[in-house]
Amino acid sequence: MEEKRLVYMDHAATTYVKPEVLEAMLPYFTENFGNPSSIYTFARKSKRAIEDARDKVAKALNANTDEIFFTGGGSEADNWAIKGVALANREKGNHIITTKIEHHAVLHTCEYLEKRGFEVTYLDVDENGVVDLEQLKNAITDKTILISIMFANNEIGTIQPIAEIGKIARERGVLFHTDAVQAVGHIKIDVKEMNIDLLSLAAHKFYGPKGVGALYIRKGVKIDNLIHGGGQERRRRAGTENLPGIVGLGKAIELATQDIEGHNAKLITLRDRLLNGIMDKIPHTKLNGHPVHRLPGNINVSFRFIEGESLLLLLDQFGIAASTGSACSSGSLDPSHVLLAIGLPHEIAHGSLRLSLGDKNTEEDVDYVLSVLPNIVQRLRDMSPLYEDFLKGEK
Amino acid sequence: MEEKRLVYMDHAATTYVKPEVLEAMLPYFTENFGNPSSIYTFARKSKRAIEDARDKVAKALNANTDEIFFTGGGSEADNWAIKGVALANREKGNHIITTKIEHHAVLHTCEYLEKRGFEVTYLDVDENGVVDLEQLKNAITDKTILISIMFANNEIGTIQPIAEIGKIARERGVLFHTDAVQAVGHIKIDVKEMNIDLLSLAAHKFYGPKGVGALYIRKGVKIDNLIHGGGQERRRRAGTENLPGIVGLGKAIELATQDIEGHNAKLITLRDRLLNGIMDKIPHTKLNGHPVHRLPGNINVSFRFIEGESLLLLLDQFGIAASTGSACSSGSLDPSHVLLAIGLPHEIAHGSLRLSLGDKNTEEDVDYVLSVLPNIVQRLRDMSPLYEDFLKGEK
Amino acid sequence: MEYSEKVQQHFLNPRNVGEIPNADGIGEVGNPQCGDIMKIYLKIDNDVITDVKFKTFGCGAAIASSSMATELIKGKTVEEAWHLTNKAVAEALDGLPAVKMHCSVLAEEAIHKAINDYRVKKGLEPWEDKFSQGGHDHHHHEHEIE
Ligand SMILES: Cc1ncc(COP(=O)(O)O)c(C=O)c1O
Ligand SMILES: Cc1ncc(COP(=O)(O)O)c(C=O)c1O
Ligand code: FES
Ligand code: FES
Repeated sequence: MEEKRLVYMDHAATTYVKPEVLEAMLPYFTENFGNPSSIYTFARKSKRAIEDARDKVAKALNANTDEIFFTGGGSEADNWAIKGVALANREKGNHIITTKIEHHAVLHTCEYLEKRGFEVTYLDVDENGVVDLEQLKNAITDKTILISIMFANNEIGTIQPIAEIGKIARERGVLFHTDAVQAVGHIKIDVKEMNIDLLSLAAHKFYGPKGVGALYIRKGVKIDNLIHGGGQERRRRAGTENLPGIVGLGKAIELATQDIEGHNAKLITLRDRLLNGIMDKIPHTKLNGHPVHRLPGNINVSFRFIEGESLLLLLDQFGIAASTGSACSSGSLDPSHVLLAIGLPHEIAHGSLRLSLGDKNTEEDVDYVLSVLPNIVQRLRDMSPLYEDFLKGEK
Repeated sequence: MEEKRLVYMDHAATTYVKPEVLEAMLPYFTENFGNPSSIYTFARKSKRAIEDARDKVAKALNANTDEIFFTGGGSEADNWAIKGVALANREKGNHIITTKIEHHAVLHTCEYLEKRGFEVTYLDVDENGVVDLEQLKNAITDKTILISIMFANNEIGTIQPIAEIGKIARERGVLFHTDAVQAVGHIKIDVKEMNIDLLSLAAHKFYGPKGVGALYIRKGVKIDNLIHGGGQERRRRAGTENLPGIVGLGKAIELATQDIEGHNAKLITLRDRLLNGIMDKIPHTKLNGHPVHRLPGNINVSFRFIEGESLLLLLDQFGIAASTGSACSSGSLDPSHVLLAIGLPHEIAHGSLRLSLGDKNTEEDVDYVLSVLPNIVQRLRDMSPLYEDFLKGEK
Repeated sequence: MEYSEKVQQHFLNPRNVGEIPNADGIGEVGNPQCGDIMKIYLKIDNDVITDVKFKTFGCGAAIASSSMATELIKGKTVEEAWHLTNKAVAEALDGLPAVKMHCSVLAEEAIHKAINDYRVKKGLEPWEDKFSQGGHDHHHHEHEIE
């Protein structure tokens, strides 16, 4: 059987590992496998490889090397940042501010803390998915110990005014965490300039391996450990280090940040070709997320009258891998909390499609999607009673 | 420069990844990299690979497949088991029983819980490192919600009477967690027969990759999440799955458990050759840990009058990679809590050496160590004021 | 934690290991409990240290510090030897890891003790040093073995 053409446009879900990244990792599985904590010469290569990766991460964020702590992924970093700061600063206050559009790694952590005596304010966002800085300022009380606002949204791609938020937080003496899992490697980040106190990242969103991430913790931030045990990561995060994973993260962040602008220019051209094509060819389509301040690879659109899961399944028939905020695709009752937060009615949210482009996507990929998608949408609309009603209404 | 001979005898710290394991992992970095949660065909391979690995782990432990949850390592599994059970069962009681010789991933987690209102009993062990079942029984109160006792000790290799402990725990209606990080792949384990409710494991101790582990949670056990967020691992452990890592864990556990006995027979022969050689050639040497009920690859001995770090450094000069319980090797004041718990005086604990053998070690390796170690010990003794005093005392 | 080349040299080839049978001053410090004992023997002629030997039970840094410290005071006057600081020993070794600085303190302490032993034997007042008040400074870290 012939392999079907694959057009992967779900890079926001996860990326492949770049060959250079894998190559950098390979020696650390079978050859230089020594435990970085061991004192013999053989293990020194492991130690150095980890410190080298740490340097690379620090450099990419303009942080100090000793402010970078490796974790088992983005979710662990988010959990650690939020629970760690909350529990360590409990005597100062019990109030946390976040937004309605955070990733579940932040939202569910906050909900968990609510059950343990913390109070959480979930800020609204406007129709483009941007937080209101005035609402943020007004939400801060003397009990507020943490503001956690994501750098860029995983679904709609909206980028927040992080530097402004950082400034507000710093002025008010509140710690500021940002979930930058979607942003790192895609947007220029400077933790010092942006007054960021804690920042989460995950390698598999920028062509590094899955199962490894990092938390930046500004020096002086009070934070409890999430994983207790051995003295790794300067006693902050226990567990034998994921040596090849960390090496891969280091290599990947280096590659991803060496020319973000040049790289994004290409990606944005490609994305806009796809987006414009979709808007031109498919009527009753709405772009979700901010029209300008959005992730370079992200497209999120809602097609009226249809449902996202069936759309994905048909796209899959044509080898196109994408994602939706429809409830049906996750077996849950409600569509994406992000789409609801930007004010989409349920039925529009259900018809959403996220196409997230990446490094290997080509103009041919884009044109292929544009040759397939309109027909698929039409096919589903032709099946849809909502569309039927709409057509009848139009007459 | 010629590469120095390397005799790696620190497999209890970490193992290399077996080539077959790495080979099984490789397709999941750059090719089948799809996010297991995605619904398109391309990602189905990822989902299947994870479920296949889960099957393998379940089979190795005689658990059900849906009782296995992947984690970012052994420490995370320990933290999750203990904090998760403690917090979820808080209304039943606040008492936890563990031992004085647990790994820090368990000990420090328990200490953390003590600060949060839990009470912890740290059971003694006898001079061989075995817990006293009577003391255990007497420690159980109606407030006891968890017993956490390691399967086999990482330093001295002692194996606990896990089936007896499981029986006691089950009879008294207390949940039983065992840190089996050192045992899995090396000792036969049957969670059903042994009445184990929760069990931690880490792939890098049985020739799998670092940064991935698992927690077995018997069906029906009440446990909070440690890492909140997405719905992965049946909503129990959030975070995009470490796909290649999990595949590697599955392959490694399959290989390690397919013929444990045959494999151990070889390892024990080798180990005993080394141990007997050491005892024959080096006077004033004590074996630490149980003489019989110990991990097949583990040797832990104390050489009187000398200190372990300097011993390791000299061994390193000869390309021998080993480990010590001396305080000096970590810059701490006290030597290993395990060696103190079995009753060693500080200065004897300081002179400890752990040699942990693995699959690639040969008779030549053993004979090489035996040709080098006695001279090194003698050299250090000749420098030691304690040895001087001892010799003077003998006259 | 990594040792400098100098530390490794002195650890692998320690100078002045041994005893001096009829030493003019002997100083032993540390305690086996802490995993470190250092013993210094001095031969002193005309207030000049003509020979020095050591025995040490301890880590690589302790052995290298003993070796370096004994080298540094050999041929010096007692007064000069008294003023050798642990920092000077560490510097001569191209530095020690932070957690190992206390091992060099041991050397300073042992030399002081040996010198005072010599002074007392000669009927002189022992000199006062910062160690007379309390024990040497240990770093409190936990032990780690994977
Ligand atoms: C008995 C025991 N428990 C827990 C751990 C922690 O595992 P990891 O370092 O993979 O997190 C280890 C090894 O380091 C161990 O030997
Ligand atoms: C914004 C955001 N935060 C957190 C995460 C969680 O990262 P991981 O799945 O690597 O744990 C993701 C991705 O899944 C994400 O997109
Ligand atoms: S229509 Fe089937 S899940 Fe929504
Ligand atoms: S003698 Fe123990 S750390 Fe140096």
